[in-house]
Amino acid sequence: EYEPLLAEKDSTEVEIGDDSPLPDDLTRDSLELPALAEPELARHYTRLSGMNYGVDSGPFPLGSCTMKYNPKFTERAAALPEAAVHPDRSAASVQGTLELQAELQDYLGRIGGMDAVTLQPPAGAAGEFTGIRIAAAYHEANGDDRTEVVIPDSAHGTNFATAAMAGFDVVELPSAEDGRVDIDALEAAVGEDTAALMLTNPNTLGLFERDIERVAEIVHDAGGLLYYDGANLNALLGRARPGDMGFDVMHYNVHKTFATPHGGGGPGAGPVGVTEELAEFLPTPHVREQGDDSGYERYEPDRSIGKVHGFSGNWLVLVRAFAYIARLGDAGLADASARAVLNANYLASQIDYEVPYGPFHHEFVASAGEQDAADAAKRMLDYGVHPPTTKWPEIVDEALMTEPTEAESRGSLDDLAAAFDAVAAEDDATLEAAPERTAARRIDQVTAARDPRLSWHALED
Amino acid sequence: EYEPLLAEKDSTEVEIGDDSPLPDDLTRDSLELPALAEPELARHYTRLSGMNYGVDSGPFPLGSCTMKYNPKFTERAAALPEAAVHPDRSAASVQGTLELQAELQDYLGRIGGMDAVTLQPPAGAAGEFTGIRIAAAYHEANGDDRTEVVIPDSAHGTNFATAAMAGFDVVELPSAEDGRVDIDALEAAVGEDTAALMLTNPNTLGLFERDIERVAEIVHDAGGLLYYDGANLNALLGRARPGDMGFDVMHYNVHKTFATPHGGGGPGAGPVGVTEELAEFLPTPHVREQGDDSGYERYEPDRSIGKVHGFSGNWLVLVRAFAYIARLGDAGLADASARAVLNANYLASQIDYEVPYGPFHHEFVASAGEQDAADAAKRMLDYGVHPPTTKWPEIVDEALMTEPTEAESRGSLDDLAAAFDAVAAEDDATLEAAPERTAARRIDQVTAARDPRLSWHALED
Amino acid sequence: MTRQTSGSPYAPGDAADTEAMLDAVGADGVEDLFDIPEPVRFDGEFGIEAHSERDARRLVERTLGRNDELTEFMGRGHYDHYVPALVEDLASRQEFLTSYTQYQPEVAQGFLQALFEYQSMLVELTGLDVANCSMYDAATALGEAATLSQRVRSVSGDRILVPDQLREGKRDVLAAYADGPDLSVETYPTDEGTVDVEGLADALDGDVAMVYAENPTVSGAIEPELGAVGDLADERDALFVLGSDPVALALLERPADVGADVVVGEASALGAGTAYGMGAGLFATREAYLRQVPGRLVGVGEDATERRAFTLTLQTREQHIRKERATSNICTNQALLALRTAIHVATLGPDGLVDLAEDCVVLARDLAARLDEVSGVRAPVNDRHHFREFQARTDQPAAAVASDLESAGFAVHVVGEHRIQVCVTDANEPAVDRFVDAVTEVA
Amino acid sequence: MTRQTSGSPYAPGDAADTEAMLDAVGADGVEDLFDIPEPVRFDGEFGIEAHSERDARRLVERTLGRNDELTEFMGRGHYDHYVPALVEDLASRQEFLTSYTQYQPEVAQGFLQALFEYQSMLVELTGLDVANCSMYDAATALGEAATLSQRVRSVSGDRILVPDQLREGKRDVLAAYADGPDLSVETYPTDEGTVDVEGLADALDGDVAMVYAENPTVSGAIEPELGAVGDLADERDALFVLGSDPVALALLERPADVGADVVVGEASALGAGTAYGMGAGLFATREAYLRQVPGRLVGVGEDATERRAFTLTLQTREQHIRKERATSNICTNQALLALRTAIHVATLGPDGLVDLAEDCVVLARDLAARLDEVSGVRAPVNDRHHFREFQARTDQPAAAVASDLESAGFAVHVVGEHRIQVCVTDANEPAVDRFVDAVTEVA
Repeated sequence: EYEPLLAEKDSTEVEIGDDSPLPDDLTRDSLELPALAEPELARHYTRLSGMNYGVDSGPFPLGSCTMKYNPKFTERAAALPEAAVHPDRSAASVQGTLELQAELQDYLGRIGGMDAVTLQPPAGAAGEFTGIRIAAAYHEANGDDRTEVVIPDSAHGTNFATAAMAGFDVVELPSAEDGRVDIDALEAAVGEDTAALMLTNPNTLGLFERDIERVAEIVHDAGGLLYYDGANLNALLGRARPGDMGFDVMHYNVHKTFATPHGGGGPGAGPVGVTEELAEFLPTPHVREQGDDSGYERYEPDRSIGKVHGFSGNWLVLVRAFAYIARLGDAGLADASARAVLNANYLASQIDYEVPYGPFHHEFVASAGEQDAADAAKRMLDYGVHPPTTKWPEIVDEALMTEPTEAESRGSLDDLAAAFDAVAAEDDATLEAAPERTAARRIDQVTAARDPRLSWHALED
Repeated sequence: EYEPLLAEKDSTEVEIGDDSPLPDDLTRDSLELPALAEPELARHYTRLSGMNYGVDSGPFPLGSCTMKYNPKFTERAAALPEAAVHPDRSAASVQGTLELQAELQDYLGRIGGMDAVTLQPPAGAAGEFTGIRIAAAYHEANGDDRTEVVIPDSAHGTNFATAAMAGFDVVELPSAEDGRVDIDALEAAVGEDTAALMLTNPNTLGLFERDIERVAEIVHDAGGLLYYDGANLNALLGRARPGDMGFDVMHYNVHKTFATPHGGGGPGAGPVGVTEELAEFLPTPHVREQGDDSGYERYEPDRSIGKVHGFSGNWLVLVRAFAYIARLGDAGLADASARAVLNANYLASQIDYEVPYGPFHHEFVASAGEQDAADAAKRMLDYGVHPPTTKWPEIVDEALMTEPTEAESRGSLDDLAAAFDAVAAEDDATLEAAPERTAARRIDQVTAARDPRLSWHALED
Repeated sequence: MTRQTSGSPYAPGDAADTEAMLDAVGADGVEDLFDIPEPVRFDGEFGIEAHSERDARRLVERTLGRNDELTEFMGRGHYDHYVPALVEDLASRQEFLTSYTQYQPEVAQGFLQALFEYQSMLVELTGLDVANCSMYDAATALGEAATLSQRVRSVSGDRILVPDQLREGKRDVLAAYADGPDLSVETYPTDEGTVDVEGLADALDGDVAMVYAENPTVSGAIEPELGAVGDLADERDALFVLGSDPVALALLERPADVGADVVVGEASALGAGTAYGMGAGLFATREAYLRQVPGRLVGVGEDATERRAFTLTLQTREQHIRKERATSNICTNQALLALRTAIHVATLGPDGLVDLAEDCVVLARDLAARLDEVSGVRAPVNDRHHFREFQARTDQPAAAVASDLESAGFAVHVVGEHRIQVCVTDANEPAVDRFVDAVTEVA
Repeated sequence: MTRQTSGSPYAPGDAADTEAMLDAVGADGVEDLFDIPEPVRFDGEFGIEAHSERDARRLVERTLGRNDELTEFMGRGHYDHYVPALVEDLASRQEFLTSYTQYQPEVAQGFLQALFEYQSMLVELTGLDVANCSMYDAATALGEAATLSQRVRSVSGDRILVPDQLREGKRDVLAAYADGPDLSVETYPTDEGTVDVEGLADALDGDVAMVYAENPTVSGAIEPELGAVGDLADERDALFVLGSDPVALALLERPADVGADVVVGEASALGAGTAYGMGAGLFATREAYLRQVPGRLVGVGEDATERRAFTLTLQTREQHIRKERATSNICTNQALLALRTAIHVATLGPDGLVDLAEDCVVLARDLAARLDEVSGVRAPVNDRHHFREFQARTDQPAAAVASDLESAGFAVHVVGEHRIQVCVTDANEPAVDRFVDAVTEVA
């Protein structure tokens, strides 16, 4: 399969002519772009789509990335013309939008056990940034100068990067033998400089942090805040809530938990929930129902951290999340978690690779053992399935971090297990030669990075 | 590629229970159907779509079937909720629908040179049935008992079947040496029993019937009517009109001329245009603007032939046709024909197979010569393109009836020519073994027909 | 504003391409390629204005926007059930939407399998042996059944019996199909909205080629004695053709169990929603009549590697092979709607489909009961169980009631001087309270 | 009515499957699999009601339906251009819509190529060397540019200069990004809606790490002296960051030609339409800063058969590899919107895109002239050429004018006590006459 670049099909330069409505010195001279008719473009992108794997193509068991089925009806809900208003519209003229925002804030608060929720962060990492900035503002308001954020070594890379971006020093916390937080190490790491501990629960091994109450106590006693990375919330719906565990701030990943499409990399949304104590620090504008039955309003919380998005975040993604939550309700959400956990446990029980830690919830990390996990993953592509996340977390050798989600049937899990086992039985040479049945064969990423060619202009040389 | 049947994935029988709102003797006992969740269905049909070739997959040069690009915006127009009203709504409450119908009738009348147009026939063949019934009603109204319909041997099979369905005897007209109507044979065939001559122009060889005026004269002098099969109208837009050539009745194929999607076999639409003299025979209800500025009305023409569809035909297909015509306008429609004719001529000039007749317009019929045309077509599949219509019309040996349409670029035509030529150079064994690169290999249709298995129930035996 | 289109925006290539292609062809200009004698050349203009994509959309939208926004309580053969988004999404994939009839099955396995599954669902729903992959609509399917009756019945009879209450659209289409083979369409009486079995028995004789009945009937009533109708037809060797739809078939008596030889109807009651009458004709019958079936059939075969594969089959029945001796002139059918029906059925599953059918009974019963309590209204008129719809008597002229209801935002059928017909499904159910209020107001 | 959902409708399998899977796992029930200590178990209920698909859709539709239907003449960073149906159709294909970040490029060649093409289009539009495949929006792209300026400028300076008229949403986001690295955000003056070059020169010193300007500016004015701004920044070794968008870039001075080091802005001015502020941040820069670029980059490489293939590249800049030393914490970006932008650009082609950009100038000029003729209105306020939008002075309080316009069905920005801002594009152009009438009525 091969599809030429648009520019290889046609490249047409147009002059910005004398008939331009602007004087010459305000305009560029010319513009060169592909000039193709609609039928040609339809084929181009249709063929490109044929070289891309989506959730409807087959299982997509990327641990911690949680690619679950995206219900089609949510696309229709988000496509409503009423959703597409300008963000500067007067509050009086967009009461519907504000009401839906307020409802979603409420939904998310209930689900996370949080008192107030902002919808502004446009992605999970932006949610982290929002949450850590709230923590910073909180300490500053208390006249408390805290410079460190503590993060377990098994945490997502974004946690580290976020803390750094927000101006904090990162204190990395080694895991205990059982893959969980090492309480002694935590006690040693936490102190008067600690602004926050960032934690995922269940963690990236799928393990519930059983000592979460003790963890919270240690951090809170030191005057720090507890930040919940919502990446793994799909494991807990209706079973446990970050707010109840002692977390002060959290973000929700709407594509991971509420089935919004990931769009090949976004847009996402990373709403942030906080306890009542932290509500005054939320970004502006926040939305609330006015007390006197006079509808909904935007307002700036008293000590708002300001903004993390130019407008109000990725609203059309949030509309989908609202629709999903409203579709499932209490029982559906709880069932989603139950089935996600059952599926992960079932799949783990069916594969030959070792799964070193447990009991796990919605995901497990198998070890490819003597095999190279990245090679094993490439080989899985040949069996028509998407492989798990590889080589991470590092606590497991040659990690295959696997999260089937609730959206896979038993039959699909059996197929996936068969793919795992087929690969497990193969030799290194086979794995290194993989994939063989994909649109492109193994791509040499090292060379691509050594001589970066990042546009079709760079190919002309 | 292989995708199990829905019933092979799951088959669940439900009892019609005691809690049914109906007494036992009014209900069936049970119902057995697949019970699959939405994610499984999304994958099932997505995978099936991957085993199907559409216009956006590549060129689709089926002669006389005219698979041209279907503009995406027409889908949006047809999806407007305002288009989806009940057909029994009062005329006063659906003035918008009636206006759009009246506008489309007017558009089509102008394009075909016809005085009145009905939108009711749900497909081209239904249009033929409508037109021939109008001819029958016309003769009957004149007290004229005519029992024969004359049809050239190169005509579409529907013409013959339609005439028979309408109760006429078919008189088949042999083609002349040059592939056109044999005037002598026509004079011999036409007489006092002739109800109508059905003709496609350009004919299925892509040849314009140069003697069309003489043809019309012969038929009209004998008291017969001239019926125009609109299959090849895409060749003539803005260059010639059936009404001007002397045709009394015609149907339009909206997917062939006005780019509505064919949907794997339908729905289509086959509006029928007639001269003023025949307008009183049109199906009921017909739509017209009321004289006194009081909007649009439905009415029954004085001598209406009745109905050919339970309601008003395939309305949502017609909305797309309207949108297409309004998009292109005079210049666009004329350009479409010009480019369709140029593309056919260019492609014919680029291939090695012989093209025996000419000058042709929007399509040509190449001859596979010593090769079996059906085998050659199967082999073309291996080159990633859809083959032309094969083995028809019979006037050309091993016919490859090819119609690229205006929607193919020069590059795409070159690719198509390369596929033709590659196949032309191959031996019979290779052709007989083809296709090799498709979802299914050559399918044995004879055996399938000998032991018909037409449902999954039939597979259980 | 925005780019003006001088040619077709859907024809690729620029002036240089055109030049090069003309060169290759050996023509000076495109017009030279048109071999049209001067006298029949068209030198005029259509007078049709071109529009940008935006404006063409707006034109359609603004024109259709002149329709009144009414909540419809209408049925009588064209039904609205909520269509899951999955149906639209999957059926809109270009591989389905823009494909042609499956004449090259090797690159059409996807659509063929989906149509095979559609046929299978109808076989299950009807209990008959075979179903084709669609006719235009219920009315033309009925017409085709009439011509089938001529081909498969040895009787010399040319009478077709239909209920006196048959919807006129169906009656007229049936008459059109019956005209060619010189069949005579006659009616038999109904009682309380269903077959008057004794009246039918009186009308039935050896000249009858076909008896048609519906379940539910056009007035929404459920037939209480369908088996007796089947027995009568069987006794006189008449083809028993039953009209229904996939929702009703999921719950009501199975056609095979009451002796139906053919089932016709609107398959698109599922999968299409309201579409100004656009539908898809259901056509199922017994194996004995297989080679007389109109329209397309998908069958199972094998490919060269002996793997199961799907193909259009028994094409020798069809017009492109058999010409004037074909079983029908049908070529294009409603394949995409059949696909949509199949996806809708699959989305519901057997539980969901039976639930939906039961809702059709309960909703109609409950709404009739509520309307019956409205002063000036009696409902249902017919002493029958109902499916989706029922007739109601209004003390005021029905036309006035319907017109007042339109002003209040609702559309119903007027079926008699003092009779309206009301249809309720999952689609308009959320508006039932407001509807009852409106009827109370105007009746 | 209709089938009630007790579990998730998106989790396949029935009770028998669950049993079998529990058996395989060795658990008695699903709850046994949750290893959650009792004290933190949640035994309550969310109190969130489940809905059928139909009802969930209706709920969203009814709620959003409470928005007033206004024709918007609004911009200020969030623009509406007609999005061709092709964009929606192609970007909605599940292979794009539901795919993940391209960590396995061998099964993601389609999206990678499309993103590479997007990057290439921005390279052409900006004249710079590289573009990433999107940031969240223009504001966060500006914030990232500020942190980039810290990494690439050797100066010890920590001052960031932005125009005094900068939209507050951008200012606040920039402040958030500037907070961590302790940058100080300061303003320079503007005149007639564009840079006051002398004022900027006065503010610029060796402590300035970055100068930000926009073209067109937030008030819609086209910068007349952009080259001078670039020269000033260059002289002081400050990074020159320019804000724009793909439509404006097609016509206005090419950023590379005026010395821009980074271009940020709203790529989604094409491809998205109005979306309550949802956009896609454009980010392009010089090759010299390549390894300091935030976000994802798609590059060309080769596969094992030496065929060209696409892959995410230079990932060592990113958080999942570099953790706290990454160039940014960004992970998920706006890839689908980048795809949509690319398809929209491709659909327009160079001619169509330039035409559209020229329309933006002409429409704004003509509308300003018409409003200027309205008694009580002066437009444009700024003596500049404009792009899409302009400010107008109203004799009456602007808030009152805007409110009256809302009652008449139109939305505009209030930007001062007696100043409104009006944006006109191909999307709202059909309503211009009605808008002028409304302004005439209320002003």
